[in-house]
Amino acid sequence: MSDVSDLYQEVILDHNKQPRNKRDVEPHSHEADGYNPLCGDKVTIQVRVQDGVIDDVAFKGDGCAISTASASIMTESLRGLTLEQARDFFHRFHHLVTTDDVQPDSDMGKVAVLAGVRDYPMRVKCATLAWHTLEAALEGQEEISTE
Amino acid sequence: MSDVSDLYQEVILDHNKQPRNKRDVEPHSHEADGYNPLCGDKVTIQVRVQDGVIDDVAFKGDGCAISTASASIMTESLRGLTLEQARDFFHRFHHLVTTDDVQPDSDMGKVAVLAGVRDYPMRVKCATLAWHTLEAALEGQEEISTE
Amino acid sequence: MSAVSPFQETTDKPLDAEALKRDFPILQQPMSGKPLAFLDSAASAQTPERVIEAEARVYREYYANIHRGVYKLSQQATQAYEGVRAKVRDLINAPDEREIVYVRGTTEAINLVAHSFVRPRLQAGDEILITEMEHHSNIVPWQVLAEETGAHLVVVPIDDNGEIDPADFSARISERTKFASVVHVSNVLGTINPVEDLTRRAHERGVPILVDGAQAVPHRPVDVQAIGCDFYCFSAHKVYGPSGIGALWGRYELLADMPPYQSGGDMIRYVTLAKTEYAKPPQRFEAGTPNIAGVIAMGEGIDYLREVGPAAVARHEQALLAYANERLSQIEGLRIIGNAENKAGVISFVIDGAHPHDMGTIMDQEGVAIRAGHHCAQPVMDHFGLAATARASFGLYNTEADVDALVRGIDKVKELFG
Amino acid sequence: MSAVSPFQETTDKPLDAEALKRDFPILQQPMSGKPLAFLDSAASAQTPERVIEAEARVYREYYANIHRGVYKLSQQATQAYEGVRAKVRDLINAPDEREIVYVRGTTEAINLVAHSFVRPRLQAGDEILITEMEHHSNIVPWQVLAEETGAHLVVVPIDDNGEIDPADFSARISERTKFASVVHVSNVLGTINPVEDLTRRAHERGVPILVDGAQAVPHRPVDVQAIGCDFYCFSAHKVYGPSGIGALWGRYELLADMPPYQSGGDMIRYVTLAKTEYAKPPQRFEAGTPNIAGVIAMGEGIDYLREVGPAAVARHEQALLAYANERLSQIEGLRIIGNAENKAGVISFVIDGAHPHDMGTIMDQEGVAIRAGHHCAQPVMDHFGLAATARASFGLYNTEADVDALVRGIDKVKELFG
Ligand SMILES: Cc1ncc(COP(=O)(O)O)c(C=O)c1O
Ligand SMILES: Cc1ncc(COP(=O)(O)O)c(C=O)c1O
Repeated sequence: MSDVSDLYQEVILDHNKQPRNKRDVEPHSHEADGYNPLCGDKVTIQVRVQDGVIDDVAFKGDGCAISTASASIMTESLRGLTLEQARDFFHRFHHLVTTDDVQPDSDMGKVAVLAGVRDYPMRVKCATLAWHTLEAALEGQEEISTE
Repeated sequence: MSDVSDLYQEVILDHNKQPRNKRDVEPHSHEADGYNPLCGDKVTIQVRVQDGVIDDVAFKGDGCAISTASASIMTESLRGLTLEQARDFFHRFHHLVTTDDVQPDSDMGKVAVLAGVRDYPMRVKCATLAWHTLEAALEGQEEISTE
Repeated sequence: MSAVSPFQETTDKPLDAEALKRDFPILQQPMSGKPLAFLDSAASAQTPERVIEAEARVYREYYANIHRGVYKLSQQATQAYEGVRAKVRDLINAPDEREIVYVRGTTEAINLVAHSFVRPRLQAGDEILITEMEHHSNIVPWQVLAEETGAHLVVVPIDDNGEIDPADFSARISERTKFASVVHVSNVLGTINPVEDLTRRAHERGVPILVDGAQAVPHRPVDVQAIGCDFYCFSAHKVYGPSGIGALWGRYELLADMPPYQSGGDMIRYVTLAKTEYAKPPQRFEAGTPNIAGVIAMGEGIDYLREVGPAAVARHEQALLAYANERLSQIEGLRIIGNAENKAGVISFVIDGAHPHDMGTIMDQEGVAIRAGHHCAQPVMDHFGLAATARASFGLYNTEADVDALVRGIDKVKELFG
Repeated sequence: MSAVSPFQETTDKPLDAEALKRDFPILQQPMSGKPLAFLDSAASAQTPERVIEAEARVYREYYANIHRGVYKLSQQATQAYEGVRAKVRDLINAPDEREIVYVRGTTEAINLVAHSFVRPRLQAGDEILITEMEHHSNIVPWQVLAEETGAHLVVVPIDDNGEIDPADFSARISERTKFASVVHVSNVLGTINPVEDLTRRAHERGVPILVDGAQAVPHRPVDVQAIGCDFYCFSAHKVYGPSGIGALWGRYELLADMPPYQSGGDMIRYVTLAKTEYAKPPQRFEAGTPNIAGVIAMGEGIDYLREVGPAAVARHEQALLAYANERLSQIEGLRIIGNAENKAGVISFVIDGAHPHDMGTIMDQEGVAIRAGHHCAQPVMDHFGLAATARASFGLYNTEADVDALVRGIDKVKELFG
């Protein structure tokens, strides 16, 4: 088992302390609430999609460092992507945080710091909550939970 | 553990094959049905009590050799006893079939052959079904079960 | 915890029961000074050492309450516990592991379906269809439900061989039939019901059906998708696993629509004092701390059975049944109850002049463990006008020597009661 | 199976937790390369080797299905299984062993009482009284019942120390209150409720009461006759026993009047297809093959606890609590949730800037197992405006060294999140 500081890297601690894009998106085209019943973490994701491209995305909610940092980094990573690209990004992210020995793709940027969570299976849901919620928002579901 | 022929003594096999007093008591003053839900054995006991003395007692029903012989021997043993004496007899019988190393009292007669059942705890209820039912009949309960 | 078994049952090699018997410590003990011939696996099978060890290992190495712990012990216990769903899924060829609900056993599974699936669909005058050969656990829950709701129990009778007529099953389905529940293999008669056919007949009329697999899963390959039924269940203690655990399989879309059964921790999504949201299946049906070590040990029992191979077990038990039939049919005054054409390794019998209870006691002294009684199936007893039968039933560890011991025991009974 | 313990708790000698710890194989393992400080016994206690062995011995030496077998294995298993009722009776000083019903755990016990005792007595508009500090298993069953029947849940609030006011409890009892159900010891706040007093208050108004003893039985002497309540329940997995089993105690005259809960084999007296008669308590409430080995191992866990002595355990855990309070109160930014005057060995806490989940993961790396989350008591979380807390809880094997490890873990958390 890796050292805990592999999980709680500087970037994560920083995004936890000073989350980016923790605000409303006004006006927004999509919105969903996410909930992790195991730990009580809650997140709301709002997105504005224009011409098939993510124009703005932000989050609100309370959660642990992993879920807060993951949401914060996600909002930074997805701006300007097409829906198709965003979905693809999510799937590669999901693969990265659940599969041993997978290397992050070069275009994944800061998101790569979350790879350490795969050594902590109980925490994977913390890392993916915001992403699942985003997917739900884009698909028009109102609420998602990571049971 | 004793040999099985200590349990299935001649007397028991004989009473099983040719049960005594397997009939109605007409008229009777008391009656009760007994049932052992674990093995399906059923017994009906009818008694005629006159002036506080058991004038006649008989049984009907289906059961294993132990319960049939026990009922048969019981009907033979109780005739002429006062209710008090019958109850006392039952308690001594119960003690005999449930307690190691107890010797039968000299007045217990054939009933003593049932002592072997104490080495077979699952069969004690077979041996006592008729007696419990008799007690219920005398106390005016209608049905008794040896769960 | 052991990995999912890599075993694929591709050969038709007979199993070596003598060798398998050595996997079971209890079967090495003498009984009444004689080798133990354990012929009561239909009541509960014995447990191989590796299952006993698997359960002990949980407590020695990675026990903790599951689901909500972030520390490693809890994580490991949770993974092992959840991992058994895939084992159950594979054992009965269910489509999806989320369809596997852990229950105490077959009885609880049926109660769960009665409460959460059938009850909300039932109105006064509706009907529930069962057969005359059901175990009490597939009778009483429906009686209770019928009494509560004003519904009726409709019963498909058995014939004197112990079989039901599928056409008669169809004929008893009415407009008001809301559910059918039938046993796969009878625990008294050994009858193997044509559950694929019965399911088709029920579905033709839009009637959902549960199959009670308590006596099937330990003894033959089971494929719920081939059967086509809606619910299927079994108990681990008959599948070389521990007592107190079992599984219910149900179609996901049905489970997803069902209200919870028991309620408490772990089956909820969110609780306020005003309102509660429920979790998805299977968690919705698993309130409270479950039998964690029992589930994991059930998985080990399943691995064991799959490694031996359910088809090999079926062939082995069929051969034993044929041998036992041959030997018992030569005994004067002995009558076998249940002569279905398609029959599993369960033989009920009676002997003139000897009550089954006495037979049980006498056989025990000969080292032969059989069951005597109504086998929790009084309606079958009533059909044959009996209060009780003696019953010998086989597991993968039984041998012809066990049948020989049974016959010697019967001789002893006849000596005393002949 | 071991005989009923001859132990009488007559001394006030402190227990030797360091020595007791050696009875638990899992506590000998390092965790993340450090000695394991297991501080999650409120979720589930660890299991001593003798309990693990007792369960294994059942399967190795005398396993068989119970009640209906006439052969010796079944007889022996039945006696061992039934014998545990007296152990439970003695542990909680119940009057009669026939009042002890085996259940999966506390959750099932409460569901059983809700279904079989309260439900038949409940009309639309009636009220059920609970407190704000209940575990979900003592909330959701009542919500479900209320929804089904049109009854209402009335909740006695807690104050910011985590206590309820007995006078307020009384004030919330109305003409329509049909049942009260309260926790003996809170699993989040540690609050020990004055259950004798609450019972007296409920009974004054003719309201029957259940006490949820899940967090009490493992940690202090319990006397249901002194409490005076009508039902009491606990889970074996918190009492150094196996998972998947527990006990409900109820007054015999109440149990005798209650309809069954689950139905199937063993809870009936006679079954025909037309009608079924039920067995007497406790069998009436134990349908199907139970967790036989689990019951027997629960008995061994009870023996273990009684030999150590519940009063000695209570004193030991009080001392640990005092020590932990002292050490934690010196940590800046740490807030303890739950400051009842009468408090058991459970400490919930939060730390500024650090989420409990992250604390749990970091502590785990330090070999410290604590729980983080809502602890199945979301209403308590809501009261304090929290989504989660970290919780350390004690068992008889915990030492001051475990508390020291906890403090070191918290230091590590503050290092990262400070
Ligand atoms: C106070 C309390 N009540 C009830 C329960 C539920 O017990 P179980 O999960 O064993 O059914 C718990 C266990 O966490 C508890 O702490
Ligand atoms: C056909 C059948 N159904 C149901 C059951 C009940 O199973 P359990 O007692 O494990 O709940 C049995 C067990 O005897 C059985 O043989």
